[in-house]
Amino acid sequence: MQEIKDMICPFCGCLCDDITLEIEAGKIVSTDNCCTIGNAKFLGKNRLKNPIKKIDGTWTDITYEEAVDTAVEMLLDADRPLLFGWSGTHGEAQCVGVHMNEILGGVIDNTTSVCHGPSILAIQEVGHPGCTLGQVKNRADLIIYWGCNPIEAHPRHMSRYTTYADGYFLDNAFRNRKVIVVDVRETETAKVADEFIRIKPGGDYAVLSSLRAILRGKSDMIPDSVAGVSKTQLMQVADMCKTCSFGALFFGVGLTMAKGKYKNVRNAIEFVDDLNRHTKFTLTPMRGHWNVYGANEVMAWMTGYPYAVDFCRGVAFYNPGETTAIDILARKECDACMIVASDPAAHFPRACVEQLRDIPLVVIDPFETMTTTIADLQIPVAVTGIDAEGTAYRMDGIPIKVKKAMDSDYPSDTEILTRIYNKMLEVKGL
Amino acid sequence: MKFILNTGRTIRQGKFTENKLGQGYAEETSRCYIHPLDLLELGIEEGENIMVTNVTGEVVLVALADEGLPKGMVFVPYGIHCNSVISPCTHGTGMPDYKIHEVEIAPTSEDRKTPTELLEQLGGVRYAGN
Amino acid sequence: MKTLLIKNAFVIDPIQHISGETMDIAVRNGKIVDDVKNPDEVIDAQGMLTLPGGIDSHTHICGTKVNFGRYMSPEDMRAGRTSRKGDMHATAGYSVPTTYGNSYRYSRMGYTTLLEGAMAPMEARHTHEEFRYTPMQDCLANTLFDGNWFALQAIQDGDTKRLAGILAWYLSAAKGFGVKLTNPGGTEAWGFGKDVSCINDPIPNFDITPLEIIVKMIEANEMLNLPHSVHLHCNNLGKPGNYMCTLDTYDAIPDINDKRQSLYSTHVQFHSYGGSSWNDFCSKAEDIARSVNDKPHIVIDTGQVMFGKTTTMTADGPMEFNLYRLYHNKWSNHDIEMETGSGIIPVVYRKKNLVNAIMWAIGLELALLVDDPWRCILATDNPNGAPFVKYPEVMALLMSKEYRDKEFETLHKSTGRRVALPAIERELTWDEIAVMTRSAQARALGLIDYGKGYLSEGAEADIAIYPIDVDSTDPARDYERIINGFSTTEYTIKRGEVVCRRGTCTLEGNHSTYWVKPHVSPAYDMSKDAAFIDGFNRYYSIRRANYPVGEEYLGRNVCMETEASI
Amino acid sequence: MMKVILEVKERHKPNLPIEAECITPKNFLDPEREFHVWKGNKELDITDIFHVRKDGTAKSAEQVEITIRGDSSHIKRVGEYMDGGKILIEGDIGMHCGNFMSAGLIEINGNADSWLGREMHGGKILCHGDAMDYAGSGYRGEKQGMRGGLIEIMGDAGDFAGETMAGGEIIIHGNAGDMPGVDIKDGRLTIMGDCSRPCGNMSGGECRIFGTAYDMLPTFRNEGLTAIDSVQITRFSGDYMSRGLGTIYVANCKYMD
Repeated sequence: MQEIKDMICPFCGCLCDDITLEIEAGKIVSTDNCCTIGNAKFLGKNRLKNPIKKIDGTWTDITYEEAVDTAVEMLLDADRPLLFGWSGTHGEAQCVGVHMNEILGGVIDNTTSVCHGPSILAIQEVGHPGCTLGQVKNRADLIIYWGCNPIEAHPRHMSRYTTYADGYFLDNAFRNRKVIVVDVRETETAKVADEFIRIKPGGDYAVLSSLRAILRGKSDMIPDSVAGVSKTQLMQVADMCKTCSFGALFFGVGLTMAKGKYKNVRNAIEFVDDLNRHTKFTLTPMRGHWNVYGANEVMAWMTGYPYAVDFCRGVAFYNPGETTAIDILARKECDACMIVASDPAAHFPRACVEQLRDIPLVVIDPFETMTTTIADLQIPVAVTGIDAEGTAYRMDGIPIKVKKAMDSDYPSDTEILTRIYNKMLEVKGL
Repeated sequence: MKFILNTGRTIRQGKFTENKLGQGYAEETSRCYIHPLDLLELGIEEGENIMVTNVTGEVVLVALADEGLPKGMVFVPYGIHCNSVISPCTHGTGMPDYKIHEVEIAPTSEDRKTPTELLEQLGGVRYAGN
Repeated sequence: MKTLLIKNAFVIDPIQHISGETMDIAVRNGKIVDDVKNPDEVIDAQGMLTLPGGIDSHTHICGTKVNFGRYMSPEDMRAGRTSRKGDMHATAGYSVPTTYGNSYRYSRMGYTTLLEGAMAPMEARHTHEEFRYTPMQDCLANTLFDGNWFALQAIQDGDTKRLAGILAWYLSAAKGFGVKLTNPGGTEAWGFGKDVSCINDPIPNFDITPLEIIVKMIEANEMLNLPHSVHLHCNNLGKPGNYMCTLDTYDAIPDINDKRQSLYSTHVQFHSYGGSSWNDFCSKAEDIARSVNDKPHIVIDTGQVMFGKTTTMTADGPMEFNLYRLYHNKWSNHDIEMETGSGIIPVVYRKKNLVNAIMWAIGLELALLVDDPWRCILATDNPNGAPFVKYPEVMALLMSKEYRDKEFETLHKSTGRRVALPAIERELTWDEIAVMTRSAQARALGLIDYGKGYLSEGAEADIAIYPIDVDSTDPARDYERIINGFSTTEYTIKRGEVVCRRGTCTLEGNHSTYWVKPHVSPAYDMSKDAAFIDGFNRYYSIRRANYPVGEEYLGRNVCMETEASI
Repeated sequence: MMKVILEVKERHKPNLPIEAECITPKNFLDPEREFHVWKGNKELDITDIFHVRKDGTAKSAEQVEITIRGDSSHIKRVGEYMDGGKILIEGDIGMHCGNFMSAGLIEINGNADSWLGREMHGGKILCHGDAMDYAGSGYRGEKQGMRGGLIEIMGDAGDFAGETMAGGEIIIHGNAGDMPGVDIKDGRLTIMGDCSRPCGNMSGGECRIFGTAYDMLPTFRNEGLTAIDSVQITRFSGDYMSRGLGTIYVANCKYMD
């Protein structure tokens, strides 16, 4: 039995780095400090043993070499290939993906587009007053969770960084910090809040506008009720925000997926900007995948844009809504696709899944996923955080090296993508 | 009856993500949470199946009560089930309306499908090896 | 191994006291040697100005803040887009280009070494990741300590040796190069939305002042025998009347290193402002230059502003918030727990804006009024004052009074009453420009011992060959030729290989990262200090074990080991 | 006069977008010019995609009239940077039609896809069908969208019509979707039908809604009744969450309370 401490959990954007793993005979047998989800990830089974290829509707086992050749052929044949996923792998692999896309002339998008893509669009309009999570832990006396449900999606967020985390200026966090939850339904997180604000679906923008107007001294014009929230409660919340010494607003896909999308987030950002004229206030998107933020970082320094980058014409073009995976698939614009470390068949609208089914589709993933069933080729790889290592970025932009707990015979994402990339260079004579 | 469909993450859905073709995930993502008063109005009991329909498609789910929801809203965990009724329209933002879709809900005697069955319906093929 | 002979080069190499001699340069294995027989490659540099590779000692090109500038600015990426061609990867962006964009553009201007001006140690890994994709230059990173809790605590306790031990641990852990202070104390105050106005303000939560931070950091820096001095971004940046704060800071700087300066004061243009508000805003460059002239232990860089669009980014979070309140454009802020802050906003500097015009003049005044070019470095604080691609224009302005006057004519009419520039006759010489763009940097950063900044035997073969015939060019008149000539080298040579030819780069840059590792006695080794480890794991949001950047991030890795006196 | 007829050929992959910003009247003045279009990552000659017929001669863009025939619903960027002359599209047109246009006329008999007249400066776009999202809008991260000219949509518009509009005029004869005129700074946006949540964060300009504004934002102040073209209409000022220097005229409105 071997015990490894300070391991990093590759599940959500919290990137908890205090995990203890127990390893016996080359297998992880138990975890400590993990949440339920992280524990399940570390103890995951059912890895695909070798590359598989669908021939006449039947899966056949093939070698890695055949798999690489097939992938190269499928992608080089296309007029508008789409390379999607990336948030479930490490940064080094993402870099290879960008280089590959340069010579393919394809579109490279990451799962941001169905997560916090709208938050990025908003940030591109008005910026982002943020901070690292430790800053919140040590200083914040007011926490707002807006349209997010950390208890179910980021289970250790509240204990590591907010509600239950003692910090330098708060030695009894639970008593000294106020927590406000804003949501359309009373979630598990809402149940532990000091204040729950229930908004009607689609009402976030109006509520944020009202709060901003109150901050500007225009409370006289606010009606008695805005999108299900009473004026009394709005006044009270505005006051709590103005008088705290450090407020931190966390928001989730409740804002990005609702009506108005990024304009909701823009309004939240400007609300926080306004609050900084009164006190200290920051805002942080609750990023979902463990390295989705890393995908944004890598693509920003490599291409100039954080997601949805179209290289069809050689130079990078960016226009979410046009160059995002959902739109490209729904409009049937692409004619081949590679999915890396993501499972769109589980998460995309059915119409998009149908298009994925109808075009050549390569999947790079350790497990048999839903997307496997509609793919033409799958190449299994090592799992970053278990038998592969690499860099990831936490939801607040902190880069962390995700370590491996053991060796295996599986190639890492970086290794397999580099093989595919090198083969492409060879075929294209570059 | 008309409802607003809201979809999202749950801890159980998260726990089963590395084994999405297994029973646990199938069970979790085919649940539809409804306010108890809405269940009454629909004339169904918790645990009975419902048919969720809109212009995009239809899907059979099991109804469960949740008092945390407002009346008129249902909640379904992320997964292939709810995506049968999610439109791919993004309004030019890249993001579908995962949080706000109008759906029609009625009792049904049809059975829920597993993710594998839904995928097979789409033409998907499971790998028999391993 | 590979050999190269550059024949007939017209060389200016101030470190070697070579001022325009025609000579041959021989290279073997990436180093300059006495001579080579049967060279693999011969370059005829007849009639071409040949200088050591350019060094930028204060630029923002890699890391969290720079990348957030890219992330938030798709509009900036509409310019400067190129596709993959030959060995060059695709690029995009103007004021915050992609890493390849930065690297290729610097390379075509003959720059071979870049110092990233501000790296938060907690996010160091990110900076090093981007260095890896900046292939044409050697990179170094200044490491931020302005609001470091352990450091501030040691200063409060009056324990300078412990302070030095803390700096040593962080520098090694972050793979950093120098000690950077950005608005010392101000970034900690910004943690609760406050700021400090100058060096004697008390810092909230710590019973010390910015002045104590600056002085103690200088002492600790020298205890570690680091190649570079403390690198300071003074308090109160960008505010009318702040020159007094700058002068007071300079007056308090001890002279404690006889090999080089004791303080590197950066982007001084932004700290040389007179007036009591924007209405009576004026230049105080003369006062600042006089102070610098009197203090041989201070080196400055100018922080020149040039007109047009750019993006400002700094660890000085409160300053960026003030700028946001002025411009109402988009604003990003990123506080880093226990360490520092940062902010970003896009700006446009306009000729017809009086304040902007004065800022432009101040930068030039500093460069012309500081007597010793070895102590006044040319930089725009890229991209804060302007994107670095404007350097050739800055050089031309400094070499030609005629060009300055012509530009001055196009500015806001009241500029003349607020600045001293029109009366300054000085025109910098070729040698002075060479000093201010490479030699002075090599000396100030302590890189001469590492073979940088000169062209004699034993030096790194980092060489810039410009298509400028010095004998037939009068810089005072032919300023267009200066601009064009310094914009694109005929050859840029990095470690003995041609990496850029007339603007086209090859990917054989073979970049390396320079970082320092001070050796301290066990008593000051923080990796064994229980109080440090306990405080770390209690207040940081990541474990101490996961904090240090491993050497696998560094590519070619030049560890600069020093023996500390503690 | 020069008449150019471009007829879209049948395509093997009909949904693959074609980028054809070369299609502007001015470009046809040069008889030597080569016309390239992009099909995904392949650069093609225009004749690979269109049957091209050119009749007559012209000395200026104003004398050139281009007609696009066939299924042009996936042809993007037609009329980008157009500065004079006329383009007539007989069917539907793809995204980014008339981007950055400064003069001339684009007439679309069918529907237009998203980003119609993005960052337009002048000239006129007349769309007889519907326009998708972001008609007359700006680009990601930019402060200003449409700055001049006229976009007239006879059918409905999608979401975010006139987003960050900073000048010019948009007239929508049918309904508009969600958030028309969001972040509008200047110019005039007229919606003859209904819409929802108009003009959030408005800091200038004018919006007129002759139908019903659903989910009207609470941060606009009711300034009383007035009349436009003898229609009784309520004037609002706002948006008071920011500086509040814009004006909305609304015939009917409903709040989400």
